[in-house]
This record gives sequence, structure tokens and C-alpha cells, in this order.
Amino acid sequence: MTDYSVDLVPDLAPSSQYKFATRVLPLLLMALLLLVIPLLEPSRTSLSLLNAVGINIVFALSYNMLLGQAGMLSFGHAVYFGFGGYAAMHAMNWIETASYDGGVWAAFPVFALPLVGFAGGAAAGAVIGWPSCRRAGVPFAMISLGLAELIAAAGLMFVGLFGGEEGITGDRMNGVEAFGLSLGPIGEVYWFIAFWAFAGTALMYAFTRTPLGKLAQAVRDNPERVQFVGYNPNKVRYLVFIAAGGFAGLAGGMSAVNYEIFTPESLSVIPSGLVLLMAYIGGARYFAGPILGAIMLTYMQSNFSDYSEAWLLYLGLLFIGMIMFAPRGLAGLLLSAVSGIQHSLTVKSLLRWGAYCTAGLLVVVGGVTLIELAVRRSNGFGEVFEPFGLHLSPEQVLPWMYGGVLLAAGVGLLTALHKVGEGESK
Amino acid sequence: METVVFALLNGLIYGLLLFMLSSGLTLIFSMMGVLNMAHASFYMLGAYFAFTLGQSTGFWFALFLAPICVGAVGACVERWGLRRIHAGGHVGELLFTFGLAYVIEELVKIIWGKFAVAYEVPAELNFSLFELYGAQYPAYRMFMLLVSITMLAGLWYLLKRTRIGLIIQASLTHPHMVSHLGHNVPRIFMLVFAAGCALAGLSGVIGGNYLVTEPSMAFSIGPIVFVVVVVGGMGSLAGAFVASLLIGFLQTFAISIDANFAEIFSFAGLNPEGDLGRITISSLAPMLPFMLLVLMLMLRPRGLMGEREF
Amino acid sequence: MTAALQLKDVCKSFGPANVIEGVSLEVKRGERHAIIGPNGAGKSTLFNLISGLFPSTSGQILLSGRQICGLKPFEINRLGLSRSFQVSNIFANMSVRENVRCAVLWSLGYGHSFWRNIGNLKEVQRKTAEVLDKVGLSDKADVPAVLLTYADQRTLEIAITIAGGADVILLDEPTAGMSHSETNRAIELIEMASEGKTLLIVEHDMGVVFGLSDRISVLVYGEIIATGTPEEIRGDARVREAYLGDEADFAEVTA
Amino acid sequence: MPKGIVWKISLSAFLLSGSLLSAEAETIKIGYIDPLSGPFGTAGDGGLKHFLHAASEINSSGGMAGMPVEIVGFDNKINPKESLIQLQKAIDQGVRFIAQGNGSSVASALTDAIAKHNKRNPGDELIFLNYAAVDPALTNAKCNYWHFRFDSHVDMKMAGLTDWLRDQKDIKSVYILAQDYSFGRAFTAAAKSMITEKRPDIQIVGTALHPVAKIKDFTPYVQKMINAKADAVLTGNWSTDMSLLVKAANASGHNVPYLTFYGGGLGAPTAMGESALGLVKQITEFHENIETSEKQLARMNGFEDTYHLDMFYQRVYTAMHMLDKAVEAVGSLDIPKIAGELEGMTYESPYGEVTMRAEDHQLLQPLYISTFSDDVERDVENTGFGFKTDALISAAATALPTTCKMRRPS
Repeated sequence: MTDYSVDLVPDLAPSSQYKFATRVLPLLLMALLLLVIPLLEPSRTSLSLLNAVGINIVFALSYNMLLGQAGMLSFGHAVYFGFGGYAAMHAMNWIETASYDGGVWAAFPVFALPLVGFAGGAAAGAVIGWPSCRRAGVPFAMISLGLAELIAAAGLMFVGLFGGEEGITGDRMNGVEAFGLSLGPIGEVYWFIAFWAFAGTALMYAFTRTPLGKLAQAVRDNPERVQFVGYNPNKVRYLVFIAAGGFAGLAGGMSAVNYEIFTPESLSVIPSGLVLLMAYIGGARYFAGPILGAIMLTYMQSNFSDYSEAWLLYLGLLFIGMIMFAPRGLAGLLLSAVSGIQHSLTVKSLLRWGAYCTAGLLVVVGGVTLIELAVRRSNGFGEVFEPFGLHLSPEQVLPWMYGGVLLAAGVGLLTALHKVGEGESK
Repeated sequence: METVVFALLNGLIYGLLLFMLSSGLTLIFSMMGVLNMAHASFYMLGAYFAFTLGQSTGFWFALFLAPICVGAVGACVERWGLRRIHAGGHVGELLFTFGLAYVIEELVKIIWGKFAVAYEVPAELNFSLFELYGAQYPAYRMFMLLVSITMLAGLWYLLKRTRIGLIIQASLTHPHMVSHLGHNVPRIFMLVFAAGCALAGLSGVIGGNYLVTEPSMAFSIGPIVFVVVVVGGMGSLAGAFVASLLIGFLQTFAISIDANFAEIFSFAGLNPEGDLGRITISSLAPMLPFMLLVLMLMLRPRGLMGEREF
Repeated sequence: MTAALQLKDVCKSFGPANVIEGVSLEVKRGERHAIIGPNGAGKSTLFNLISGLFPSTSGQILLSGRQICGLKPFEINRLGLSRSFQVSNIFANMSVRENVRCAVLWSLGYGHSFWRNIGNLKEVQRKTAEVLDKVGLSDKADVPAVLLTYADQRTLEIAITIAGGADVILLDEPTAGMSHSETNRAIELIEMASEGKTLLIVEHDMGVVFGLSDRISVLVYGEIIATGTPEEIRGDARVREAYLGDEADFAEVTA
Repeated sequence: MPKGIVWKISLSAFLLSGSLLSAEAETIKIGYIDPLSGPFGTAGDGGLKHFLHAASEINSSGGMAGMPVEIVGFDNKINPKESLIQLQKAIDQGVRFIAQGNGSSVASALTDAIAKHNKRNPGDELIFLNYAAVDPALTNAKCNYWHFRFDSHVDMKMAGLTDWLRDQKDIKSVYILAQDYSFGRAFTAAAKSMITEKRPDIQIVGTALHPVAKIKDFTPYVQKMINAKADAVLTGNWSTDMSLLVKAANASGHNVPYLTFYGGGLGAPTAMGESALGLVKQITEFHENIETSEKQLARMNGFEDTYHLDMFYQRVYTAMHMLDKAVEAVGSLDIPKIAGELEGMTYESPYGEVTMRAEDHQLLQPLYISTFSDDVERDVENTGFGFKTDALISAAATALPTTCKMRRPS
């Protein structure tokens, strides 16, 4: 056998500079941002939203360990979030009891409850994953859906464990204080969420860099071939499933401390669907994609409903739009925009970008006008749509025509641009 | 005895309604590989269309017109939606229909309002057919039975006796074959999708007034339809039929059993007031299909009568 | 000394169709053994049986004297048997380096570890670089596999196959679809890669087969009709008849 | 870094949304936290409209102690966690009164969170006006000083219903059907114990709990009732479960009274239609055909003309006017004092005197038992059908003992 001594082999690993820029820097930026936010003195609303965002970031990233990394489509990921959350919630109450009566839990800080959540989620993943990870693809998705329905129903049946539909409540201001945080005011809870969101993100990122993480990607790409490099794809899936369950449980634990309540609704198919939307809209192919999705959807969920009661319709349309026109998600869109700016900053490309944006804007404005008019008309108590000081009444024909014309113009422009683009590429 | 007779009768009606709903999905799923999560939304559209059309044309015309309209909507969804993303793989398609279900529900709320609409059984059929053990048996149920059996026969004829049916049958089991035969595959896909949706629409027409026509009707029945298709097996209409009836009977029988776990497992000393002992068989009824789904996928992933695995 | 790979009366049927009918074969340690045969003879099926993708209907398959029938593909792989595929079967969305890296992990004992940073595993890095260098893909290490040219994908296929350091290597038509010059490079690569190993190869290109192999087996309709050195096979009348039915052609292509 | 950019954009959006909507001291803001979208959006939407109408009524007569009232809707998607986020939003926008009604799980999450908030933020307290969450625990084990309930809870309604049942001598057996969750179980338990107490001769021929919103066809349940020869059915079902049950009962020709809490719930009359005539009875504090003053009729007409919806929640007006009275008495937005005023307050509603009992903050009000009928002056949901009063249950009759140990701020 030829002797390949170490010095003869070219060093193929990326330079340490590159490694720093792509791997460490984003995490440092995230940490910095988390540290800077409190300096801006955010309002209570912003803080509670940020806390929700933090929880959802960890949840969505854990979901993407399945969908993006290992290629497993699950409709029941909230189950692990729920089990983790319940574990943490029970532990929180044990801490409270122990703080009066003494016991092992008395020494456990509430700050560390997400670890209990992690254990709960991972344990649930280990039990439920054992049968379900033996299938992949659509059967796996269907099993996850069936199990999610069953467990959601069980959540209402077993009152002792899940507290009925009113759930379990607790008080986070008990036990040992960590880092001098009483966790009473929402500002202190922010630090708790920030810490765990960062820790969760960093750990899940680190996971992608481990042999198991890499193999998960290999299983996603080609499960058959994985068998012929010595790995059992089902076992790889199972291990990733446990890890994903654990991190979902971590998010559940964060949620338990943040809200001081946990209800069986958190186990149901609705949050499972939402986390799927977060990961997919954000961009399941990229590690940071679900982070974007979590931010956007959490914000939409809590704030869009202030502006329009049809926000679920917009969410659905956005989701469909992303699947059809931007399957790489928000992260993909951002990256292609960035690389577009870097590589071909010509007048022509700028014009085309402008045209695309205009067309998109027309479609959105026209569509929104029509939907809002329709909503008001359907409500039927004479409410008028008044965007930007305009006065559009659903009872008149003209506003409908405005909307229709704008939408048609937008769609027309998009079609034309698409044709031009195709013509050029030929 | 009367419990059994009634459970059989009701299970049969419910099962046939499920079969009408899921036969379309079986066709779509087996041929195109699309597990259409919005399938129950087309069922809902069928009921709403029938309600609106029925106001001007009467129920009997709506019975024919509404499924056609639903089929047209389905064709549009396939043509301008699914077809574009077909190349991206089945996960994308699955997610597309998942989003579509959201959108259809919200649109229905805008168009028909958020409350249930007064879609009633037609007066001609609103009488009781016979009385059995003190309970009346409504004529409309017999009508539903009739419609679903007619549909079943029509579908059978279409698949066994017509050219297009043979092509569809061939592509149920060998989806890649058809393109080699020189057939316009996209058009066949569109046709099958539209037909599947129209079948769902038809079940909406006759199920909407039997049950309730309201915006959440799709969401509440959707998952059961998957169960039927998966349990029945890929590419098998007969399997879907058996699975529908199985689930129909299973659910209605379970409801009629009042015993709770504490009674059944009395040897284990379960506390009838405890969480576990308190559970009755009848309260588990709606969960049974999902248990069946999970067990089936784990033990026999090709389903009852499936030609192949997913 | 036990044979590296031994098949005893292996049969495989799909329903009523008997694809492999009682194949017995012995591949000696360090030997380069080719299997040839007309299309549909069952060559790929035979590979799938040996590598554990399909269970055989009856018979025995021994790897270094150890029964491997009924084992899962990954278990067989761990015992030191690795195979390539006729249609490129690579990890399309990962870079070339990552493809090879996945293939070396098990052999270096990293199993399913999730506590180590893969970038810090010097041994893995070195082995990966070594394999890439050996097959000449070093300069394309960071290219996503899906963007490689066809020939490079075939090369990567072989790289993944040999990366784990298996003693017995099964190559399924490694040069299929390659141009003449690409084929020559591939032969070099195969020769180098199989140095000191046992090689079982299915190939259509007779030039490759007769240039490379120590022994050749001819598989026709699920049965081995002859095994021998290239010379013996070239001179075997049954092979000529069964294989092509045209003596002149056969002589020509095997010359 | 793309990550960073989006963070900043969304961050500034957060901050913007906070600053744009900052509170004005002169307005009394009532945060309405209920589902405004999704499957339960209809229920919450209806409640919001009642609050809006009541607020405009108060504003047109000069507001509360001269301060105009504003109702701010927050969509909680009937999710406890989302409700807590919306609660924080409401507090940021200067809301000092929280109104909620749909879902006892949400109510218990809110009452818990509001109590914690008031303890942790003295001087910044909130009052919780619960207009429809009927879990008895909220004014018993879970009661607190800041929570006021304007609806009669499960046990009170059941007490009223069983009082009425005492006089129905022809009912000899009942069947109890409820949804399998805490409300349904509380319903079943209350029904069993109160019937046994008030009419020991009535035989409970069966009880069943079924999962919420999962049953498509209730015929098997109706069949069991027929087999058991029940003279009446008691059900806690609401929404679709209610309408499907009645439809199945009608189809099987099960002509016995259905005694319900929510037979008149939004959407149910339309869905049940003719099938419910003469069968469905409900116990409520209000329906449109109770004899009343011209003023109240004008209010109903006003509401219906504005929102094209039937008036349903009289108690929302009660809550708003009692709050008005309390604020007028205090003269400023001193929340603990306003809560003190509400405690024990009596108020003359169009349907009789009501009292906010001091010991548990539970409103005691007269209840009416009514039947779904086609012989009515005012119909519901344009069906031509409406409710017709059978009996009046006095407020005193619904007053049950409470286990509440109210802790009042010193």
C-alpha cells in the first residue's frame, strides 16, 4: 500500500479564518444581540414577544433537526415540547413543595428547569421514536400524525399528569436563585430565555458538526447508501429523533418557566403544524432558516391579528406562496438577494429586481385590498376598510375594482417578467 | 341485540360516507403520490356549494352541480398549484395541500360566514322510514346508502369497463408505466385530481345536511380520511372500502359499550375514580382510528389490501 | 486459507421468477474477480444478495468463512465488505469531502458519536484527504456532489466504496457510460484502489474485464456457466456461445 | 449576517408597535382577550361586539366618571399561553381591565397571571371581568380579589335546572351526556348530586362523556338514550357537539326535553333548525323574549341593527354598567378601590336585581329556563325560531355556598 504520510496530503479543511466567519461569528453576533436588546429598554409587550420568540427558535430548530437535517417530516413534534414542558412544570411544583418541606428538589434552581425539560422530551422521544423511526418518509409522517392525535387526546384524559384542559400552573419564584435572578419581573425572565435560547442554538449547531449530525444529513440525502458505509439508517434516525425530542423538551421547559402554566393544548396537532410552518417558511435547508421562521411567525401570530382578522388566511397564502415560489424559504431568499448584490450589481439587474419587487407589491396590495373588503362585506355591519387614510367601502364596486386591477396588473407583470427571464436564459 | 342492529346500521352509513370521502383520496394518492391534506376541504366545499346552489336550483340539481363545481376547483388547484411543484417531490406537495386546507377554511369563513349555515335535509326525504326498537330510522339515511352504493357501482364500472378506467387502474399500481404508453400524464393527473375532489364534493353534498355544514367540518373529519386511505392500502379502492366500513363499525360499536377500564380490568384492581380506571370504551371511540393507523403502519405498512408500500 | 468470499448454491426468486439459480463462487483473498454476462443475467441481483440488500431465497454466502446470509447491509459492511452501485448513489446535497467523510467514520470507530466535533477529528480529516487524493478529487473537495460531472460522480462512487477500508470490494459497472479516456483513468483508479484487497467487479466493457481481472466468472440466466482465468474464458466455447452467440465478435472484444 | 438583519428589523417593529400605541391617561381601556380568529373566532367575535355596544352606550352618556371607554380586542386564539402574551400587550397599551369569557382554561391562566402581576407590580393592578367562563373553581378554590364573574357557574345553573326539575313530575328518568373535559365532568357530577338530592325518585339511566368535537354522528348515543327509556336528557354540550346531538335526536325521533346550558349558543340555533323545536331547553340569564322594558328593547334593536347579530350576552352590559357605577363612585382609576366598590355591589338589571357577592366575587342573578320554539316575538339568527320562557329561577335560589377564602390587599 502506498504510504501517504501526513505532510503529503493537502489540507482540505477550510481555513481557520473561514471557520471563524461562518461558524463562530454568527453565534457571537447572536449573543451580542441578546445582550444589547435590554439596553434598548424594550416594552413589556416586546419582552413577552421576545421571550415567545426565544422559545419558538429553540422549538423550530429542534424540529428542523428532523425535517431539514434528517429529512423526517413529522406532524407531531409538539408532543416532545409538551412532555418536556410538563416535566419542567411538575419539577417546578416539586421545587415549590421542597422549599417548604425540604427535599432533593430544594437545591434545584428554577433557572435550570429546561434541563428537566430536555430529559423529559428526550425520554418521550426514546419511547415513541422506537417504533416510529423504523419507517421513513410518508409512513413516518402518518405515524407521527396518528400518535400526535392519540397523545393529544390522552392529554385530556389523564388529569393527574396533564391537569385536564386547564393544565398545571406553578410559581417560578421559588427555590435557589441562579445568577442573582429572582425570575419575577419579565425583564429577568428575558435573561433566562436569552441564556437558554443561545445555549440551545449553539448546541444544536454543534450537533450538526458531529459525526452523528453529518450522518443524519447523509440519511436525508440517501438512506440506502448509508447502509453501505456501515450505518443503520433507522438507528441514525432514532438517535436524531431523541436529540430533537430533547431540544423540543428544552423549549418546553423554557415555556413552562416563562408562562408558569402548561396545558394539554401544547401537545396537540395545532402547535405541531405551526412549528412545521416556522421551519419551512424560514427555510429548512439552512440552519438559520427556522430562526427566521420562528421570529416571523411568532410576530405574526401575536400582532397580525391586531390588524386583520383574516391573518390566518394571509398565513396560509404566505405558506403556499413560499412552497410554490421560494421552497428554500426566507433564508434562501435572503441569501440569493445577498449573492445577487455581490455578484451582479448592474443597472439591468437592479431594474429587474425593481420590477420584481413592484410586481410583488402590486400583487400583495391588490390581494390584501380584496381580502379585507371581502372580510368586511362578510361581517356585514358596514365597516369600511381604511388603509392610509383611504376610504374603501365594501358596498361600492369601485374599491373592488381597485383591488382587482392592482392584483391583475401585478400577476401580469410577474408573468411578463418570468417570460422575459426565460427568453434570456435560452 | 338491538344495540348490535343499530350499531351495524349506523356504522354502515358512517362507513359509506367515509368511503365516498376517501375513495377520491385513494385515487389521488395512489396515482400521484399526493397525500392531499386538503381533501376534506373539498368535502366541505361540496356541502357549501350544495347549500348555495340548493337555494336557487333545489337539492336535486345541487346534488349533481355541486360535485362538478368542486371538481372544477380541484382541477384548477392541480393545474396552477400542484403541477408547478410536482418536480420538487412529495413533501412539497404534502405541505402545499396542508397550506391549502388553511386557505380554503378561511375563504369559506369569508364567503359563507363563520357560523353554521342552514343546509337542511330536503323536505321530500325528511320523514322516518320505519321504526326499530322504539327509534325511528330516517329516510335520508337510506338515501345516503343508495347514493354511496350507486357511486360505488359507477366507480367500479368506470374503472373496469372503460378505457380511461383501465389506464387509471394501470397507473394505480404502476405509476411510471403510463407515460410510456404515450398518454398525456399531466392531463390524466388533472382529471384524476378533479374526479377525486368531485367525489369528496359529492360526499359533502349528502353529508353536509346529515351532519353540520360549518367552517370547521373539514378540520374535524380530515385526519380520519387519511386513516382510511392508509389502512386500506396504497392503490386499493377495495381496501379503502373495507377500511371505511371497518372504521365505521368500530366507532359505532365502541360508542355503545359503556364499560370502563376499571370494570374490564377489574382483576388488576384499577380504581374506577382514577384517571386510567375512569376511561370508558365509548370515550375511546374517536381514538380508535388513530390506534388502527399507528398499528397498521408499524405492523403492515402496505395496509389491508395495498399493492405496494408507500 | 479461507476464501475472501464464498457463495454456495445461492438462489433468489422474485415470486415465480428464479433470477439466481444455484450460484456457487469462490473469490480468493487478494484476487480480482470479474463477473460478466449478458443483460438480465442477474449480475446486479447477485451483488444485492452478497451485500445484503435482498435476502437470498436459499444457499450460503460466506465472508472470510463467516456466514453473512440474513445480515443487514450495514452489518455486512462492518465485517469488511463494501460495494458501489451501477447508478451513482451518492449523498447529493453534501460536498465531495463530506461524502467521503461519512464513508470513513465507521471504520475509524466514531460510530454514532454526538459529542465530538467532526472538524477536530484529525484521523478522519487525514483519512478523508488521503482518499480524495488517491482518487484525484482533492481539488473538487468543496463542490456539492450533485454538481459534479458524470465521470467525477462515478469516481466519487468508488471513493465512497473504498473509503471505509473494506477488504472485499464489490464494484458494479464502475465504467458504465464513460468515454474512452475516462475509462482508462477509471481502470487506473480501480487497480490502485484494489491493491492488496479482494475485488469482485461486474463490468460490460470487456477491455476492462480482461485487462484487470485475475479470474472471470460468466453468469448467464442466473447460473454460472464458467469460471477461470481470462485465457481460459476466452477459449471457452460454451461462454462464446452462450454469451454472444457470435464467436468472432467475442474474440474481437476480448482481444 | 442575515440572522442579524432580521432580528433588528423585527426588533424595531416590536419597539414601534409598543410606542405607537402607548396609553392615554384619559381613556379607560378594557382589554378584551378572547379568540377572534380560528375555529372559535366566532364565539369571541360575538362577545366583542357586545362589549363594543355597551361601551358606546356608556360613552354616549358621558363615559365612566367623565372618562371615555375604549374596548381593545386581543386575539388569544383560545390558547392560554397566547393569552398571557396578549395580556402583556394589553398592559403595555395601558389597559387596566381585562375581559374574557371563552374557555375556563384561559380564564384560570389569566386569573392566575393577573394575581401574580398585581402582587409583583403594586400600583399597576388589573381587574379581571369574567363574563362567561363557568368553572366553579374560579370563584371557589381559585378565587382571588381581582377576579369578578358575571355569569352563573356550572353548579349554580345546575341548581336552577334541578330546582325546575323538582316540579316536573312526569320526568322520571334522565340521561346525562357531556363532553369529556373538566367542564363536562363538573356538569355530570353536579347533575348527579343535585338530582339525587332534589328528586331522589328520578332515576339516572345513564351517563356518557364523549371527547370534545370528535363525534360526527350522535345517533349511537341517542340510541342508548332510547334504549334506556330516558324521559329527559341533560347535556352540557355546546357548539357543534350541541347541534349534532340535536340533529341526531330528531332524526331518530327522540322526542324528550333536552335540558342544556348552551342550546342557544351562537350558531347552534341555525345548525339545529327545526329539529330542535320544543325539545331544546336552556338555562340562561337572558334571552330575547323575556318580558322587559322599552329601554331594553331599544338596546336589543340597537345591537341587532349595528352588528346584524342577536343579542346574547346581557351579562356583558351588566358587567360594564356595574364597572361604570364603581368607577363613578371612586372617581379615578384607583384599581384596588374600584375592586372594593364592585365587591358586594347591587345593580338593577332589566331582568331583576343582581348582586356581586363579596365573599367570592360571583354575581348572583335571576336565571330563566326557556324552550326553543317557533311561537316567539323575536327570533334568533333569522331562523324564525327563538326561545320562550318556561320558568324563572330567583337569584337567591342559585346562591350556593362557596369555599373561597378571599385575601384582600391591605
